[in-house]
Amino acid sequence: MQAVTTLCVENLWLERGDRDLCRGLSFSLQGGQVARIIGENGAGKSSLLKYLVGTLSAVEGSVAFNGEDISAHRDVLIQDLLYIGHTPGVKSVFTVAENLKLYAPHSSNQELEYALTQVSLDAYWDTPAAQLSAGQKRRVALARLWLTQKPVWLLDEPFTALDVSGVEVLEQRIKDHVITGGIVVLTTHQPLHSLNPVTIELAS
Amino acid sequence: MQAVTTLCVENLWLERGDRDLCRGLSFSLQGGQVARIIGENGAGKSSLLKYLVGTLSAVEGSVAFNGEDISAHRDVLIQDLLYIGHTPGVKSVFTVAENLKLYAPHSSNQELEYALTQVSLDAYWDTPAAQLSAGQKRRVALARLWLTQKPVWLLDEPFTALDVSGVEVLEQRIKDHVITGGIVVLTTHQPLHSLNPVTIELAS
Amino acid sequence: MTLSSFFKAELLTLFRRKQSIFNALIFFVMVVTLFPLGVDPSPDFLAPAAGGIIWCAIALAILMSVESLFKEDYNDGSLEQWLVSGHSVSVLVLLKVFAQWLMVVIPLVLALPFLSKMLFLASELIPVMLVSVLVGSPALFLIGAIGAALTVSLRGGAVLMLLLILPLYIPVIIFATGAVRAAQLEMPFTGQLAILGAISLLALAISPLMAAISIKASVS
Amino acid sequence: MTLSSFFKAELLTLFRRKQSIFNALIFFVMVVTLFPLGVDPSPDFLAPAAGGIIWCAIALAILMSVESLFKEDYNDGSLEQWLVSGHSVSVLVLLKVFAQWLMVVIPLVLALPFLSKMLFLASELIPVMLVSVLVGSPALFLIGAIGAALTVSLRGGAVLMLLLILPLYIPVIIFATGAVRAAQLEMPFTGQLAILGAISLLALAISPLMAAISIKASVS
Amino acid sequence: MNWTWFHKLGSPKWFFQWADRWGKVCFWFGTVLLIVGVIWGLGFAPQDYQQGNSFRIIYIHVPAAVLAQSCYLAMGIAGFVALVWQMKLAPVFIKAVAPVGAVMAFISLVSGAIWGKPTWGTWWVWDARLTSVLVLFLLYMGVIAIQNTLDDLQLADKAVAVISIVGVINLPIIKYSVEWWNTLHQPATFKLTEKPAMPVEMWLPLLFSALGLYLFAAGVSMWRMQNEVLVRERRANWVKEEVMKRGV
Amino acid sequence: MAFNSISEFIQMGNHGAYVWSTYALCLIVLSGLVVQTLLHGRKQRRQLKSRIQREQKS
Ligand code: HEM
Ligand SMILES: Nc1ncnc2c1ncn2[C@@H]1O[C@H](COP(=O)(O)OP(=O)(O)OP(=O)(O)O)[C@@H](O)[C@H]1O
Ligand SMILES: Nc1ncnc2c1ncn2[C@@H]1O[C@H](COP(=O)(O)OP(=O)(O)OP(=O)(O)O)[C@@H](O)[C@H]1O
Ligand SMILES: [Mg+2]
Ligand SMILES: [Mg+2]
Repeated sequence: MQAVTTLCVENLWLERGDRDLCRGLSFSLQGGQVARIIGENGAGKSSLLKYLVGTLSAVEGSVAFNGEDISAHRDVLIQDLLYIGHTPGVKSVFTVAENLKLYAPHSSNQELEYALTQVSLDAYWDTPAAQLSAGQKRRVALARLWLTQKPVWLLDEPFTALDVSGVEVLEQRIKDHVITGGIVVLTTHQPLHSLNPVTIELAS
Repeated sequence: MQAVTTLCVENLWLERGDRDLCRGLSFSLQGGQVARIIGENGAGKSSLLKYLVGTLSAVEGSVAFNGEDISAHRDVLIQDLLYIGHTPGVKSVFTVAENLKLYAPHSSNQELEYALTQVSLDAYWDTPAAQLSAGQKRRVALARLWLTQKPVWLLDEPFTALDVSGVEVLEQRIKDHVITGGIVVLTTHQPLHSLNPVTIELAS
Repeated sequence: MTLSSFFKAELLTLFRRKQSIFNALIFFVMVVTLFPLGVDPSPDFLAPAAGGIIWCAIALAILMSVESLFKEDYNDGSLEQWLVSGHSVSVLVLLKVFAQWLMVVIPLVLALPFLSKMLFLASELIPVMLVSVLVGSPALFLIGAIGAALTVSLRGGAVLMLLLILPLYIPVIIFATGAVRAAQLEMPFTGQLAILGAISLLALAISPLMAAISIKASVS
Repeated sequence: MTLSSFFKAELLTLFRRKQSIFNALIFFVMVVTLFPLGVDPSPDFLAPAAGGIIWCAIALAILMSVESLFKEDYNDGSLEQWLVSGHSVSVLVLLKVFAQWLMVVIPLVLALPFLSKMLFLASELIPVMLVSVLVGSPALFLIGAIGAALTVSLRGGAVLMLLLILPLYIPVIIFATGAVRAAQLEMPFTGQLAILGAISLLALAISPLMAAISIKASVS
Repeated sequence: MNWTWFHKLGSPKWFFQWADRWGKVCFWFGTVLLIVGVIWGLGFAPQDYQQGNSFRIIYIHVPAAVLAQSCYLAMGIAGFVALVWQMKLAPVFIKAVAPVGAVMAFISLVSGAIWGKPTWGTWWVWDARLTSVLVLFLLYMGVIAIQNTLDDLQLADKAVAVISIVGVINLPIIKYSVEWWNTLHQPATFKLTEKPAMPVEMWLPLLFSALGLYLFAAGVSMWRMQNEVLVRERRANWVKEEVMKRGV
Repeated sequence: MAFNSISEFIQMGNHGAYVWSTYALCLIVLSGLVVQTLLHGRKQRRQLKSRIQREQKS
């Protein structure tokens, strides 16, 4: 069996403009854990995720993935990572299926259909994403979670715009993922029902 | 004293593409009531609000505002209406204050400051909206609620991206508004805490 | 939202973003400098062609700056707010076009004398050129606004709209260059300018209404 | 996301949206038709100027089509996904530019013979024209891509960038029209074409890297 | 004034039945007139002293040119009606007439181009009239393409109405282009106020073929409108009856 | 008749090719319009009919 996936952040100091978002933040996650970043609006939750992904650089601090220091280059992490941000890259000119195929090119049509059924979009296979409702657009982005093999998921407010049953399905998917040894880092302002996350607090 | 504000919808039949969103829907609201439209993702909540606003036309049905039939022309309603949709018209090149001034040109700086304090954005007066977090952007749009005199509010998922204290403040503002005779129609997938709304159900 | 706050905001956006203003100006300067470089730098060639070259450059610059006039307002939800602002959408369109016109045409007009000189346009003709730009450019903006409004929500169909709007630029350019050419040949040119003005007035009457209808149809 | 799924998706977007492809084509056709109408329709004027007019039209059309190359990807979050795709951003940029080039230049090249005829360009010159477009246009796209990447998230500063990128277009146009003019005068023109090719190769080496750096800086 | 006819016309059902009768009449009467006019013009009208026999192209060129413009004008009016009175049939009319007009514009362009070769020595010049007719043709193509590509019917109808109205400005340009610019093209031979300069034997067949083409186009347009009405009103009971009644 | 013989009529004094090609083209285009109209109409009716039949069944 493969060694357990780990993701550790040491002594992180993030800054945006002149504002410190966090200073001396450390945490360490391992396969099987869901982490929830909490903090007010503007506390720096999205910024922290962006730092992990590597699009935002820190003043100070280091990240290690599977024991390897990746502060300078995220390449190793990125191979194993799925990130869904506030704007998740759903193309409005593409149909729902085309949007999925872009990110999961090796999936067969059955797999795509399975993923779409999970997010209750199976009737919208051929609908352009522009003609979907807010929640349905979000579901298109989230359908990728049923098609991916990557162990680390970083999800920025994945529950936004989802209805109650959507939230439930997504929580279930996250649970299934961590049971098989994955790591999920997410942010959300809504209460979680069936998940029991580690919390990472950003005080402002 | 002015007569009570009323908003009645009769026998509404909404269609999108070839899909019926609702058929034979009737409801009637009056000053002091909060109405919550409920339904799954894609049920047609936003579409219903758009119909009320007048940007979407119905196959059949009528709306009356203060007893007057306004199915053909929304002018009377629009004079008294504030609508905040999924994309609330916050300009990213403008600073927070400029964004507010655009929609509330007659407000004094004190009033603007008061509104911004309510949504905890007083420190961001001069920050371009592009540099705000998701929840802060939403707050910019919502600050208009503290500057308006309009009796009817149509709010499409106003709680999205707000943190817990933001939700509380907004619920309080909505309560204050209906107490003074206003009508609020809103959609949300999150549970409400201090509001006790009439529900309008869209079954799909 | 009042009309004046709206207009101020429009000017401010243009000022902040500068993109569309400068794009138009740069485009204009580029066309005018490319021609001598790419075709023939001799005064014999340039002087008679100057009026035409400059007007083509202006038309293209304006086209480029109006093409996505409403795009951002559509994306950030402002167009929806226009519809619930209680103001006539036509008036808002008109104000927006007017703001754009001000911010784009003023720099063009300021640059015009220099660029005309660069193309060896006779000095006496520069006033005619200026007047033709001032009188004719509103038509280009207004016609372009219809196209922009129609294309704002369309995918695929958008191209067609442009295709439909562009031919309408041709008469404006023909009359404008006609005026300059007539002045060059020392013939009367007020007729052409009057027709230009008439086209602009007609566009002023029709375009905001048409654009408003298109916007209402696009936002839903 | 694999490189091939990415490339296919790029082609599909262009095909679906058609806007940038057709805009370029229409722009091209418009410039070419406006000139005879606006300046002078006689073959004596048009024939010698044809090469220059067509190249200016092509440069403007390409400029217009690359100007907002990354805008939409930025707005819908796709650029962010590029960064976490595990692929080199330079390669993605290159593929995107290549897709755009294919979809814009092929229609232009197809339209070229007709439009050349309309401007009374001698038939012998059309192959030279075609070769110059095929060899020179990649440089315009690649240089434009740097500008587009720099401007994608900037407000205000964007203009300066454009201003810096545009002058780089001028050498390309000078050599391209130089080649056509040389061929017109029955002089050797392979030298110019070789220089054009060299510029394109240089751009090919530098531009994706520069664009990738700009994109990484813009997305945060 | 009695407006009932106007409102009746607005009713798809009434229109359908009306067009069922008159469409055929227009079409056949028009075809016969057109054939008579063309044969008369080709075989019996005297030769033109300047242009020789190539002038015989006029018997299709001018009717087609006139019709191309009339169709667009009609579309412009329909566009206005569609936007102002929201009459259901107006967009149907635009959609039906656009291809007919496009065909007419095409014929006038091609016949003009062919005619140009022997008379001006060239197929095409960048002349204002020629260009504006080309623009007219492009406008038609645009309208057709919009109707075919936009799946949002309401938006497509609005867009087409807008384009129809705005494009009308092209018509005076076509009309007066020969007077405003000194062009190669012939100035008007028919004016309402004056007697034509042509001999009667020459213009009478022209009148026949023009009238014939008008009626032909009217007939075809009515059929096209009928088709469109059926599709749009597919939910109405009378359409169901109508469709089931006729075996296809 | 403005011509003395059929061959003269066909030739039209060297302009025959122009005149006849114009009219031939015209005939093709106009009949094409009519045929397209009729065929399209028939196709739409057929589709409508099958649609209505499907609806009545279900
Ligand atoms: C592609 C080329 C041509 C186009 C697009 C074109 C278009 C037109 C148009 C739009 C009209 C106006 C009909 C009206 O409103 O009264 C017209 C009329 C006419 N055209 Fe052409 N034309 C072309 C070539 C020619 C040529 C080559 C000739 C002959 C030398 C010619 C002779 C005439 C004549 C005699 C009329 C009738 C004038 C009148 O009664 O108004 N046309 N053509
Ligand atoms: N622009 C559009 N064009 C065509 N159909 C659309 C468009 N927008 C939405 N729809 C369709 O209309 C239906 C209702 O959409 P609407 O946005 O009203 O849903 P909603 O109830 O607000 O959903 P959500 O909870 O996701 O916001 C959906 O099935 C959607 O596919
Ligand atoms: N592009 C940017 N440029 C400069 N500052 C920014 C930018 N984006 C965000 N900020 C600032 O960084 C801080 C943190 O933003 P971030 O988006 O990380 O917050 P968040 O915790 O995700 O909030 P939310 O709950 O609203 O999503 C905020 O104070 C914001 O003003
Ligand atoms: Mg956030
Ligand atoms: Mg919604």
